[in-house]
Amino acid sequence: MTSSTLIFVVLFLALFSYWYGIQRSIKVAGGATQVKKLVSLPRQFGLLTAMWCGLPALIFLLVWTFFESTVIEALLVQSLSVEVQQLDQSALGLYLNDVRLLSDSSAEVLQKADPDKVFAAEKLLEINRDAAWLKSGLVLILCLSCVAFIISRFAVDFRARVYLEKIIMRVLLACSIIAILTTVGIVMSVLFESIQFFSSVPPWEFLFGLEWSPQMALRADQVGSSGAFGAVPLFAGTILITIIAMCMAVPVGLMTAIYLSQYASERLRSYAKPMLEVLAGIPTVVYGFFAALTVAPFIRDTGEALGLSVASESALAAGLVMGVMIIPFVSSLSDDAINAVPTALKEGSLGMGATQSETIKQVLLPAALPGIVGAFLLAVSRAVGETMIVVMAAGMAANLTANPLDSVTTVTVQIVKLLTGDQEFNTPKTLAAFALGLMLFVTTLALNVAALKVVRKYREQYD
Amino acid sequence: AGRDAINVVGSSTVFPFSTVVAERFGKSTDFKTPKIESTGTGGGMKLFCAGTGVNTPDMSNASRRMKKTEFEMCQKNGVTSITEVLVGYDGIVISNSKEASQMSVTRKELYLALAKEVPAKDGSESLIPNPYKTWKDVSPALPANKIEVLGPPPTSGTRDAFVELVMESGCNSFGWIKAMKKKDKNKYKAICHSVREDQAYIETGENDNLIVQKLSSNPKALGIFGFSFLDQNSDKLQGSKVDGKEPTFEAIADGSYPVSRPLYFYVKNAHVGQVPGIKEFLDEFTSNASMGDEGYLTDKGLIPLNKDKREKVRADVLALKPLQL
Amino acid sequence: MSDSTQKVINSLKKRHRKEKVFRAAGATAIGFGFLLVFLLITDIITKATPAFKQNWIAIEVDFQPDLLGIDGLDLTRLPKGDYRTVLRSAIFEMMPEVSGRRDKRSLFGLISSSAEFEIRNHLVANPADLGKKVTVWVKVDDDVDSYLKDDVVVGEPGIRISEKQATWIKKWVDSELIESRWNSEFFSLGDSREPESAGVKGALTGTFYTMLVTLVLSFPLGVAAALYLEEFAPKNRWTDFIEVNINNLAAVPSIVFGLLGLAVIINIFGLPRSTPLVGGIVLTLMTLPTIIIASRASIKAVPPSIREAAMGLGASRMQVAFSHVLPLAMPGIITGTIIGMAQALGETAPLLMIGMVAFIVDVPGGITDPATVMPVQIYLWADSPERAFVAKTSAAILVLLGFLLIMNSFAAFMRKKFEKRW
Amino acid sequence: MSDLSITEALTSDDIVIEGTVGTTTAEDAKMSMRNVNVFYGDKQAIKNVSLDLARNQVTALIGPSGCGKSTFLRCLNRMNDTIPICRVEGELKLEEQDIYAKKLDPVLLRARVGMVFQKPNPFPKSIYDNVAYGPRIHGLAANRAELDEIVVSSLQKAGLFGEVKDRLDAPGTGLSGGQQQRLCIARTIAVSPEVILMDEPASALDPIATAVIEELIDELKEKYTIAIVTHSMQQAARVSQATAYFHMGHLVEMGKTEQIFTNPTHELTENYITGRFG
Amino acid sequence: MSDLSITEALTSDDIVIEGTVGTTTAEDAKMSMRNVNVFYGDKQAIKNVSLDLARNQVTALIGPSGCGKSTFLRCLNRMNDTIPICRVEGELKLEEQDIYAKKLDPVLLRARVGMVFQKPNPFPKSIYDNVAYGPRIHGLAANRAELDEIVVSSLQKAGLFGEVKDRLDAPGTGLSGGQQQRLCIARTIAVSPEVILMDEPASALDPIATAVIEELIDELKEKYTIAIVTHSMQQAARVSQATAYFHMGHLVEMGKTEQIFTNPTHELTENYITGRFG
Ligand SMILES: Nc1ncnc2c1ncn2[C@@H]1O[C@H](COP(=O)(O)OP(=O)(O)OP(=O)(O)O)[C@@H](O)[C@H]1O
Ligand SMILES: Nc1ncnc2c1ncn2[C@@H]1O[C@H](COP(=O)(O)OP(=O)(O)OP(=O)(O)O)[C@@H](O)[C@H]1O
Ligand SMILES: [Mg+2]
Ligand SMILES: [Mg+2]
Ligand SMILES: O=P([O-])([O-])[O-]
Repeated sequence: MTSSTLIFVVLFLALFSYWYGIQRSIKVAGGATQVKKLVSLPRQFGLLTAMWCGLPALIFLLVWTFFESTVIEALLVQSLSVEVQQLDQSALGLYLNDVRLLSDSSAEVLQKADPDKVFAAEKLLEINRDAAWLKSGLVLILCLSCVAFIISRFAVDFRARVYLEKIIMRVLLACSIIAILTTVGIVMSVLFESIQFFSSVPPWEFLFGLEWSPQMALRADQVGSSGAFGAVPLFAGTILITIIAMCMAVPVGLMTAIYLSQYASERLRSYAKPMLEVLAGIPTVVYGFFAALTVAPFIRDTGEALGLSVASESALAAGLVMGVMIIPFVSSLSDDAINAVPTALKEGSLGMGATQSETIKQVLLPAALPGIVGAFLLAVSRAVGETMIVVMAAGMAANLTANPLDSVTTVTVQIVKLLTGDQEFNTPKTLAAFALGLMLFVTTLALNVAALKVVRKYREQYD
Repeated sequence: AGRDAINVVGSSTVFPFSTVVAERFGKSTDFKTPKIESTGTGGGMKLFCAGTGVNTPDMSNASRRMKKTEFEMCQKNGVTSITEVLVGYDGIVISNSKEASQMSVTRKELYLALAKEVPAKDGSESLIPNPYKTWKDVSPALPANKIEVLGPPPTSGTRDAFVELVMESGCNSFGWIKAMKKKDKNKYKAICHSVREDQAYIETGENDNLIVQKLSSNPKALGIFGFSFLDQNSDKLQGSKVDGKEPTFEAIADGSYPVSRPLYFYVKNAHVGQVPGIKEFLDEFTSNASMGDEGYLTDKGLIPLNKDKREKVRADVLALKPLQL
Repeated sequence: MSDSTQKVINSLKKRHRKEKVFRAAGATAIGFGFLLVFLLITDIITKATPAFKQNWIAIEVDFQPDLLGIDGLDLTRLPKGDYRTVLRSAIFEMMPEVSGRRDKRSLFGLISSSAEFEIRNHLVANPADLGKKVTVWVKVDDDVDSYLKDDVVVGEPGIRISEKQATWIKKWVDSELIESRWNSEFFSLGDSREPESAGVKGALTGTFYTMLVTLVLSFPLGVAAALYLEEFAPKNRWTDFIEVNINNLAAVPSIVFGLLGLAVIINIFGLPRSTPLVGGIVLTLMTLPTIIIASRASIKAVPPSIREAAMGLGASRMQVAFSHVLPLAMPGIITGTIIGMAQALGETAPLLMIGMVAFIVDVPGGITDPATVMPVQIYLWADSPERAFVAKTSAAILVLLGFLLIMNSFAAFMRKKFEKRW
Repeated sequence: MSDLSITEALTSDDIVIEGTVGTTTAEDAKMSMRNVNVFYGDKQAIKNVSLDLARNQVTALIGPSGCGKSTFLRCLNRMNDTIPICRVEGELKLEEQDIYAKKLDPVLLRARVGMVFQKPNPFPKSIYDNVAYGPRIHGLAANRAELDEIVVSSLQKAGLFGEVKDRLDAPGTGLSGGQQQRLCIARTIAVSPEVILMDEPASALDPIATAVIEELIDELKEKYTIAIVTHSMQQAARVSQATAYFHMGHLVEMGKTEQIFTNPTHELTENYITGRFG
Repeated sequence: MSDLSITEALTSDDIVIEGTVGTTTAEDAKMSMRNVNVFYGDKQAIKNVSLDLARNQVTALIGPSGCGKSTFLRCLNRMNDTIPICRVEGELKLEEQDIYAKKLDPVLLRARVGMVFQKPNPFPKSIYDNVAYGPRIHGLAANRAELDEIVVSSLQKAGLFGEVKDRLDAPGTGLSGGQQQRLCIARTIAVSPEVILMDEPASALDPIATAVIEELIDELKEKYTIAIVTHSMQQAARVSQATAYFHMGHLVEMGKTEQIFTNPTHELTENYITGRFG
């Protein structure tokens, strides 16, 4: 059986165990009329059995799949000629790849192939077959024995719910740990590379330097730029573009959320919300083109008509378009938050003779604050981390300016620029990408901490 | 199951050509269509030279020749035997929107307009930070437009070629700099290869089409990219004359247009015979039907090799003659 | 009328004005949002329409075994024939007046280069036609196709059809050999370098698999993590720290996730490059924070009285969480998922790092086959020199938006079901 | 379970209620309602009710739980507008002004007709801000000192000030049930509406606090018009001048409080009054 | 404003309350609490209270609003755990079992000690599901028919069935205040806990519904132990066997209900009882 069929089999078995667990528990209780004697519900017995049936088997399968190819390879190589065994790692890999391909191919192809390889291919098929049997057998045995074990413990006072909840809790915990580990992983990897970077470029130069010109030579025989790593212009640029984006997204998004949740008819709301959410899913490449080819020239031409000097890749263009993209982040999430405020509060305010807008501003928004701040943070984060739009529409040159009509570059643009075409992390150039990432991380960290404080302070726990 | 398709990485310039071949190869043989990634020449080389094995690419496209450093890296990582395939040529054009008038520049003017540091205007043998703001500053014959050139970043092979073919030769028009080449090669390179970092040269990712479109919306800007993009967009864009030569198919093919560069790809010989179809793919690629004067690659804008050269390349490639640098 | 009523009346005018302004601001905001959606979509639709039509031409093909280089007996050799020669002779026969190498070449250039495979497929499907002369419809070249679609004047700069070619085309059109058909192949073919044969099936399938992986991983993971952190985890510095960190993850540039994917998933765990599996995992990393943040916010918003009510009945925390908190928080969770998934659907940057920016013709058959996804396809087509890809790009965007709409409306429907005001 | 059957008798459908006994009109009516029908979706909660609220007088609405008292009360300042499925028909007037008229401003209406809800719903703000909310939005206080005064005096009138005076900036949601109820009363009287609708204002209050509220009501009626829903017959008898008895959406009987309590005309009213326990 | 000053006197800090008058222990105690102190942050809401709930008996907790009745009640099934700032100290036992012991499962505790909250808090689910929720999670019904029966009988006991029988699947949040309160009572008795804590279960109820609930309480005490918070002295007198008088977090007096109502020992109790209005 292949792994995927096996998964289905296990799932089916789990389903069956669910039913079986219920039946057993009823039996333990002494019949359907006696189920009330059980400390836990039959359903909980069922679920527990299903978990015992499915979880170990699935975990086993996962581990098996992880190691399968390595083990099979080792077994195969052992049975092959000495020459093959002595091949180096990559040559062996290629050899085995060919063997693998042969093992899948038709008799016709086999006839023409190298007999050693054909022998190996047959051997491989054999090992694979054995492994498949072994795997299926083990999984089934695991399922059955686990079910048998847990069933054997069933008793009237068996606290199935507690065990079940313990398992679920572990699963939840595992999920959070995965989420947390990702965070830690990303932070760590970024951190390590940054430390390496800072060992060649002094942190203060990076943090306070005003000149950014990192495109050092890729190879010994290439001439790059001076290699100045002053990141201030990048942060200034990122902040500028983010501010522009937020100036676009927050008023529009928040007002939209308010309108949808408080003024709009149910019908309008049910259409408008998904409609606006489309904005979040338009490929960022498309936004990039839109910003670079429609908005930027428009702004430049308007500016020039007004006698202003506007860069072709103005921060304004990139920022505005980015703002459009994140509108739904603000609008949809805030809408949900406002909607979750109990009607009693709204009534309380309206009943005092407050106008709708007063109610919204003074009662609903403060009560929905955590949700709104969350939405806002997510939007800022998206703006800060967005890549494609700025790569296409923002500048590449690191200007230190606060003028939205000038061209600026952003951290993400530089990260992309530093990493494309060169992914070996051994030069300050590539490492700088991580230092930038780290700085971005630290900045948003500060933002998040501040937001957490704000929410703590102003959070209005309703009931 | 094992890997049954050829993996190719590398230059975005060669990508359009190698994908055409791959597609036909997939359609006309029993082999799977090769998977081709566009990573840029430098990035491709890194992946290619990382070693041999199923997890490494079989071929790498390049819009310039493999550098000696890269070759050494390959050797070090066990990629000892490499076949080089010269595919054809690609003209690098400097073009602008049709709404503006056609430019005619020399390589020296381009150098002066785009270098980070240029020889002082007074003719002394010293360098000053590039003072030119408009084309007219560079040469009175040129229009009074702001210098605004959209071009590729250093990771790109197009940039390498541009720097070597245009900047360096423009540089060489100053005798004292040329003389430096022998004395202090590094300094020479630093002078000739450094592109200005202010607003005048705008690096625009690796996306040539974006440059094309930006040019049509900004008539004052010039853009640097491969000939095929000009060819496809000749209704909107025009190529500037370089040293008096128009960038046309013929001019590039016969070498009279000065800025053209060879396109290559490299094959890991260790993979031939192990990953199915490599030989056949090479056969298809170097065939007359694809690389020939009237081959389908020329439809895509490739400037073909002349017949003798092509036949020699084909013979060498099919014999898997290892590259020596 | 009492004193305070008078004061209220005095204040009312201003307040109503404010109310009106506020409401108008809301309406404007939403109108603005709509306008943007409308503008973007109409723009895309206008650009995309040409891509949904394709011109075909009828050619009389003479399947002579000797021209094909096939002897009539061994049918297994059929696919290996020399169809190019057959095609050439068929076309030159059609236009006997064309002579000379150059002219013949430019005549042959009017037919799609996929034509020889089309006639091959025809013969393979109808082996009985071997040796016969039959009419086969093949696609015209993309230049011809765009020439026929836009009415332009030949000879103008940039029109990639010469005057001579134009007269030939006119002849074909006049004799009704050319037919414009609904371009169904756009949906049934994989990528191609020839705009006329390029389709989105490969990328769409890739997107489907990638999104599937993303959803299957990120939704349960995100919701479970949010539930745990909000309902079960002790509230202390650590959880604060974790919360802040997860929030922070949302700001990590997506390309960094790509790097992590490359370094960990491909290089350490050895999962295959360019596959929906890896793409899905990388996008999961990116979507996870969005889902977690949105879920936590809406879990927080569930009033404590509901929790108390359930607990007072002897419900365990798990039961409270699953039967009360989760359903009530569901709309917010779904919103987070919609937004996160939408973002993942439109993302290109991290996929650049893990080899999904690739030319892949074959439609992937599973999550471990090499594949690209729609935004990458769009990115690649947008960067192709061929002009006809402009329309294809827009059409692909439209397809992507269609995919997004289907995905979102399903989710929005679910959200509606859970939505309750109390 | 004898009483159970009483309730069931009271709520069963076969009792036919026609018209209203007693007088529903007042000579000096501040608000007058005619033929009011209210529907929640298909379900009719108020059936053809007509009654007047007399000026400077307390009108008590009594009746079994679920009979429509709150619903009726909420019509009087259009609070039912916030329930999407709720539909109000009939003629409702505040001093000759149709309160359901298109051009009528519900904001002004609600400022003039204040309401204390059945379930205390303090805002998730500080105690001070809860009370200051109304005066602030209506601009009743010219400065902070005036506002402070309004807040303090409202809290005092509601009998809450002593308990909360040293934690005015603690959240209103952290109060005990009865405290919350008094906070909501304080909040409402802080804007001095002309009509005050109170939906069981003393349900969560101990006798002493109840006395304070009843005294407040007595005092308020000098200037304002008051309608109060209560389940306590004693309370109704003590504070109100007129009493209306509701039953299953019908207004069964209305009249002077003394008369209703001493000499009810309708059998249902009598059953309800005499079966008194509270 | 004489009564205002009464309240203020009652709540002012200079009254010193020491110890408890009367007996706080019961011979046959179902629950027994010793030296309980409860804090909300810094604020102490319960001060050194000791009392027993006798088996099969109704204990009434009375006292002015904000004196800590709800807080004390919520300690008994650890509902205060849900308020982060709330801290409970002292010895609380359910049949010799320390209910604040680490190893004790609060879920089981709450299933045994049920609670009706002061503010009705129906789930945003259907009426049926509101009542069926408890039986479902505790597996009290073997099948749908039994569940139906539990739901119907609980609703009947709470005197709500007649009013909602034809809309059992309408949302519980769309009920009137009193109906919601009865729904919450029905919901709690549906799981037949051993101890039932009721926080003003009849505050929003009319006399007849109140009678139903009181009768229910009377009936329930045959099998269960009950604690009830009420503001109505009459109610306390009618339903309870023991009464505890709370004042500002102190348990002032406790004893047989008759004795407390006829012959209170402590001055504060007497003030409260005799100042009766309800
Ligand atoms: N969540 C809370 N946070 C802070 N203080 C609280 C909280 N809940 C109650 N209190 C305070 O604790 C004291 C006792 O409150 P509790 O709710 O126990 O009173 P109560 O006797 O039930 O009054 P009532 O009859 O008004 O319901 C009050 O002063 C109240 O303000
Ligand atoms: N939002 C609503 N949706 C549907 N029905 C409702 C809603 N609110 C109230 N009802 C129904 O309307 C009827 C009258 O309710 P109302 O709240 O007016 O009763 P009430 O007289 O105030 O009762 P109580 O004394 O219990 O508060 C009841 O049957 C109730 O179930
Ligand atoms: Mg009511
Ligand atoms: Mg209380
Ligand atoms: O992708 P390049 O050809 O520019 O290296």
